[in-house]
Amino acid sequence: MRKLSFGKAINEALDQEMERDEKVFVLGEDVAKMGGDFGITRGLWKKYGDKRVKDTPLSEAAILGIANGAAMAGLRPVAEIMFADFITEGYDQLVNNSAKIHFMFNGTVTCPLVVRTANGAGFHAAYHHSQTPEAWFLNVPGLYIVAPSTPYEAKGLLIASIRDDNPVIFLEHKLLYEMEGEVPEEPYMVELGKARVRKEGKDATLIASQRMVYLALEAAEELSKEDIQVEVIDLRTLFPLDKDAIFDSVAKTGRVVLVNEAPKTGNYVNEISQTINEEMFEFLKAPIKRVTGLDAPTAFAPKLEEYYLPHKEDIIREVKEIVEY
Amino acid sequence: MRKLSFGKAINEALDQEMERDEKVFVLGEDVAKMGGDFGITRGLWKKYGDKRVKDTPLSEAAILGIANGAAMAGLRPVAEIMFADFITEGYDQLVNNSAKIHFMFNGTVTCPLVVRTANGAGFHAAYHHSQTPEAWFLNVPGLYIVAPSTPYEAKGLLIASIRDDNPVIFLEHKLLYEMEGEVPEEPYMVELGKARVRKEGKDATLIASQRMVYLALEAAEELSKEDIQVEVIDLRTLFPLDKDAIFDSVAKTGRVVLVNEAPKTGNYVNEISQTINEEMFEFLKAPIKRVTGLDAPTAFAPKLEEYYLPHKEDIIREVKEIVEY
Amino acid sequence: MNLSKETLKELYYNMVLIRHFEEVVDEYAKKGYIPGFVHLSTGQEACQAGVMKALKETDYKFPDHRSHGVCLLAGTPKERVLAEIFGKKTGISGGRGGSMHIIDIKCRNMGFNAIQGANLVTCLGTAFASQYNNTQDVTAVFFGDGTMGRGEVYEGMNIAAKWKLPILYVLVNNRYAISTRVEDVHSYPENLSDRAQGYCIPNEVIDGNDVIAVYEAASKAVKRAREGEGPTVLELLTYRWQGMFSGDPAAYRPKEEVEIWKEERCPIKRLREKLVQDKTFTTEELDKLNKESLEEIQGMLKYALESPEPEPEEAIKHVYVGREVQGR
Amino acid sequence: MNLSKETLKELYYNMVLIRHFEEVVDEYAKKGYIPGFVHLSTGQEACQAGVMKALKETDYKFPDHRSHGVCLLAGTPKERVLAEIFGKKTGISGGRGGSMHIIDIKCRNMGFNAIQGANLVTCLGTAFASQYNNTQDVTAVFFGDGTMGRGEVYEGMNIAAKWKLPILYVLVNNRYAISTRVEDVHSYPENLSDRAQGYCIPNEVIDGNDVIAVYEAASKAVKRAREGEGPTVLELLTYRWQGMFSGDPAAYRPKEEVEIWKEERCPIKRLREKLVQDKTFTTEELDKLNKESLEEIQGMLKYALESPEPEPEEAIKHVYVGREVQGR
Ligand SMILES: Cc1ncc(C[n+]2csc(CCOP(=O)(O)OP(=O)(O)O)c2C)c(N)n1
Ligand SMILES: Cc1ncc(C[n+]2csc(CCOP(=O)(O)OP(=O)(O)O)c2C)c(N)n1
Ligand SMILES: [Mg+2]
Ligand SMILES: [Mg+2]
Repeated sequence: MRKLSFGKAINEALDQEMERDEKVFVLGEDVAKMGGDFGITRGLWKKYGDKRVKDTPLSEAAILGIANGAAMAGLRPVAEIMFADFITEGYDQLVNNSAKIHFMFNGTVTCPLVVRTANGAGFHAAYHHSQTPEAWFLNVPGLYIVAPSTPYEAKGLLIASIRDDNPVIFLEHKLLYEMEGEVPEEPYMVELGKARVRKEGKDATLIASQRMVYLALEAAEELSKEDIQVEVIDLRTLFPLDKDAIFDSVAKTGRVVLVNEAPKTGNYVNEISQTINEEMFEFLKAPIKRVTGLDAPTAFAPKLEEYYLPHKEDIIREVKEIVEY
Repeated sequence: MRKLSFGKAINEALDQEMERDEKVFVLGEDVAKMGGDFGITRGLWKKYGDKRVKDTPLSEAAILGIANGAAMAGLRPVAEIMFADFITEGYDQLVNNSAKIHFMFNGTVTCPLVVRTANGAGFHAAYHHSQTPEAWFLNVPGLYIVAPSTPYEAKGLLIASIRDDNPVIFLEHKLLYEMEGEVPEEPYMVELGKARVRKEGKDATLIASQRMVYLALEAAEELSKEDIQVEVIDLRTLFPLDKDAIFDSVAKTGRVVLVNEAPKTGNYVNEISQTINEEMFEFLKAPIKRVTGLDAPTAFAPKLEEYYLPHKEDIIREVKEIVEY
Repeated sequence: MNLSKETLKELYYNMVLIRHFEEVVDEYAKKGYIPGFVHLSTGQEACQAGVMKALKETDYKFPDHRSHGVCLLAGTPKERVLAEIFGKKTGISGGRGGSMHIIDIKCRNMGFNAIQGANLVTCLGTAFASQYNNTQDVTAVFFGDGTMGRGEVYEGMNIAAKWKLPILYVLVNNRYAISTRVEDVHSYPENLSDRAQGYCIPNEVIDGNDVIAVYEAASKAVKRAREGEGPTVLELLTYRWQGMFSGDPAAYRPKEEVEIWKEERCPIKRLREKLVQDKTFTTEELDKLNKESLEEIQGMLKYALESPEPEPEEAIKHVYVGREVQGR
Repeated sequence: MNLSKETLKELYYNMVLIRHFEEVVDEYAKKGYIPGFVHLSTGQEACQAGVMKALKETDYKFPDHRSHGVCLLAGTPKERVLAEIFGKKTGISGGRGGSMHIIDIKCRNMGFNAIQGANLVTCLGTAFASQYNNTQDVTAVFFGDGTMGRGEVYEGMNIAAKWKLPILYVLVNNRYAISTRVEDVHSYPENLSDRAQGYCIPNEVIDGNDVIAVYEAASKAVKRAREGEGPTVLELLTYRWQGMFSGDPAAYRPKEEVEIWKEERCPIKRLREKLVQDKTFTTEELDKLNKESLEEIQGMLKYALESPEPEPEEAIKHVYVGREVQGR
């Protein structure tokens, strides 16, 4: 099958959805003429023009405000927030509007918007260009959170997100943009709320998303040499959580390591841990472990950043610990 | 001992700290002439004048920006954000500045500010005046989060927060403001990061904060009639977490119910659950349970709001379930 | 503009209706029938009645927290507005929103936001949609002098002007945020709304207690917007008779100031005197309208009082589209 | 103002120093020695040198992302600025911040923020502290035309004006945010900074490539601020020679435009010609300064290149005061 980069897969999803549905439009800083800071919206402005590809001023609150208002009025905005760190400047629009609009209108209005944003460390860009924000939004009912790890899923999940009537925060890990993978040419959807088993195994379950999926796969590979068979689950959608996929695996392995690159305390994965605990306690053979970023801002120098980020070795260590528990 | 309301205890803490240290000043919407929307800063403006009690415009980002800048310049600001829901409008200042300033300056600058804000439901004020925000800040290294449940602790923790060199988010539950309790007249500190056992028990541990402590105590009371002895821990500081107090109790009971009034998914208490799991798994005799608000915005009508909020009965049910597990 | 008798009657009636409505809300809030707190617009009736008369049902309205009158005149069955304030099942959003969140998509009342300033960027989106769909609908957003402190106002104005969005900014300058007077916390040239000039948005300062002036200015601005000429800021000078919320003693402002506004600048008295003087209506005719409005409100009140409370389980409906939330 | 020979020399030298500094940064970024991305201020040297000359060490400085020159002239040992950009242990914040987060509390360089606009409210706090402590220190905040889109600018100006805070707003209008030209995304009367008038803050529009004009205007504004007369906005018209960041092909702007600014409006060439014409310095003297600055930079470069990388464990130091964070 044809190969495409992660970034190009997203671009194709946007293009095909704009083609399909006149209500879909794109807005954000530098998304038009320049095609976005990461080049993801390249070509759309030429094809769809000023009306449907909108360069905004440097105004995150306004970008999200426009998206909310337009979504309530029946359009399907896809907003780009250049770096996830900047979403803090429009946090109110997401928390107090997007998440609550359908509820506040007692179900008579929907808010079908998608907020695409580049998250993640490893780019040597320091504390204001490296964060991973899912935990900031998880305690806010009303929002979906999607986080693909492959070009195939990037395209399919974005199309599904655009067509979904719930507001979706769509996380794109900046270190994955260049990754190549097979991507069908025609439009297709990857169902929201469904995880994917990336590798089967019986001894322990690794649950990860985005770039951490690859770290988990590498660790699993290495562990398999020592005859430890690890199952690797790629969440794909961070909310709603695919409990079935997780529970199936836990029922089999009884051992779990959760992986996420945001800081440890208050990490998103705590929700998974507590959910497993609540509903699958009897299956647990060992403590659920987490492998995460450290409890610090992401520093600039590569050595510092690397120390901050989770390592394959951390995963291997934790898996061994619970396998031997 | 002399009794004081929760609100007056906070007022006294502010007054005594301003008296003690010229660097302490208060700012926020309507905090001066009017003494704050909840009357907490009443009298301070008369006593300390325009210089040290600042009415600001309706500008949350600016309130927190001023606090950050002034703290970096050596002052000790105590900022009021009228309702915790409005903190979303200054989220960036807390996440990307307050939390990171000490780190960004490689330890050469501190950011000793306190952000006081009224949180919590039960006030019939609907989705934009009822939220409980600790989970929004827990995955942001650098911030302390304090949440007293009694007038005594309100005063002692606020004084400790003002004197601490870390930025502190200080949560005041609006339904506790009128509660009376014994409060010493002289200034004193309640140490940050220390929980308090409110009731001893051997069968299960209830962990709560703010108003939920009382729900937990009521549930414990009722359970004791059925001869289930529940230990109740009041966290007092939500970050840093008092692991020792929690682990001591878990070692004894092996059973835990976590209580918090924010929505369930992504709730703050997940961090406690995962921490216990990681370090005390061998002691666990049953799944850790959580009793929380529901996964919805807080609706207005009292019947709806009540349904949203955790009930004593929910706690009792969960405790029984794990005791019988 | 020469206003028809019918229009004048409507303006008068609507102001009286808002006045009586707010009095009933105040009374029942103080009696404990209304949960939470309510912000009353007594004294500001001309701003609401005047602007609303210039709008049509398909125009988007973003009322703020002190906008019962706007919601009342938007086209929603009025008793359902009051029922919402009472938190009843029959309220326009089933009692889930209350006073600060009265909405109605049918008549495009989007007034769902109690975070001051947030509407000032959200409103760009509906206006953008109208432009996108090439309809002639206008978006009207109501906000106060206090809210001019929020940055979203200016992020919004910049874009509204640049994109020529069909927006009517209704800056209700009632001289106070909560306890702070406009001149205590704002720095501005002659008028607060002059700031709009920094974005090339025309602003007009109007006696907000003169309903005819408000209506005329709003009509002109709405026409501009419909014709694709972009946004306008109307600054309406007025005063809230009550405190910040029903029950607020409002010790922060001088009694005499309140008296002047009540006695000498009442928007209703003012129109009434004019109508009688111009011989458009007789005192008796106007009294009759007063009475009618009282009756209409009694009907609403009965409806609100007799309506049932919502079922508890409603509290978790419609959080997501196509996804249920777990209850108790 | 009649500038001394010494001052003119310093202005010239500092501009040349910034120019060469940025060239070295560009070169080493492209060679892969510098992690991440860097924003260069080549072409904007007059804005930085001119304003910095008007400030003293105890004045607070809030540089933005395109402010290497500001950081270089703030008083920090210069080699530690370059070492920070290289992410070295000897960098002014130990390599943890890099190009966008060069700080130095000793000379009150607070330039820690890469969130555009955030500094515009944070800067209120240092200015407030100066006022509170009754020192005469001024706070200077640098920001671009693009950043004028953010609401915090206006929340900040309102308060700065109302409280008469000693702030110097340095609006560096280089005509572009990233790819968007100022007139593409902003609506404003004659000048972008005219918006300050909505807050009664005086604004002045200056040729930002004329270092003498910049220095004089900044000195005047700083004097005003020190004397308690409140903030001033200086809008400096300039141009960035490079793209958004080192390596950005900047296809969004016409080549001819870049050429005009480089050839006809170079701030260094301009001062140089004036100094020679006025016979303040000879070409030879100026060439010598050029050479000196190159040598100074070679020294910095050697320092930066030879400095060690930070120890990994530094990554978790100083998150909290008095509380350690768990490492790997
Ligand atoms: C973001 C935010 N901050 C603060 C408040 C609390 N608050 C509600 S109304 C109000 C004053 C609003 O003043 P103004 O805009 O003049 O409206 P008015 O009440 O005078 O009609 C304040 C501070 C809020 N609702 N939202
Ligand atoms: C809140 C926020 N939004 C977006 C960005 C990304 N960004 C960095 S610089 C920039 C353009 C800034 O333009 P301007 O203020 O004119 O400064 P210049 O780069 O021209 O010096 C943008 C959009 C950011 N850093 N912060
Ligand atoms: Mg007002
Ligand atoms: Mg620029």
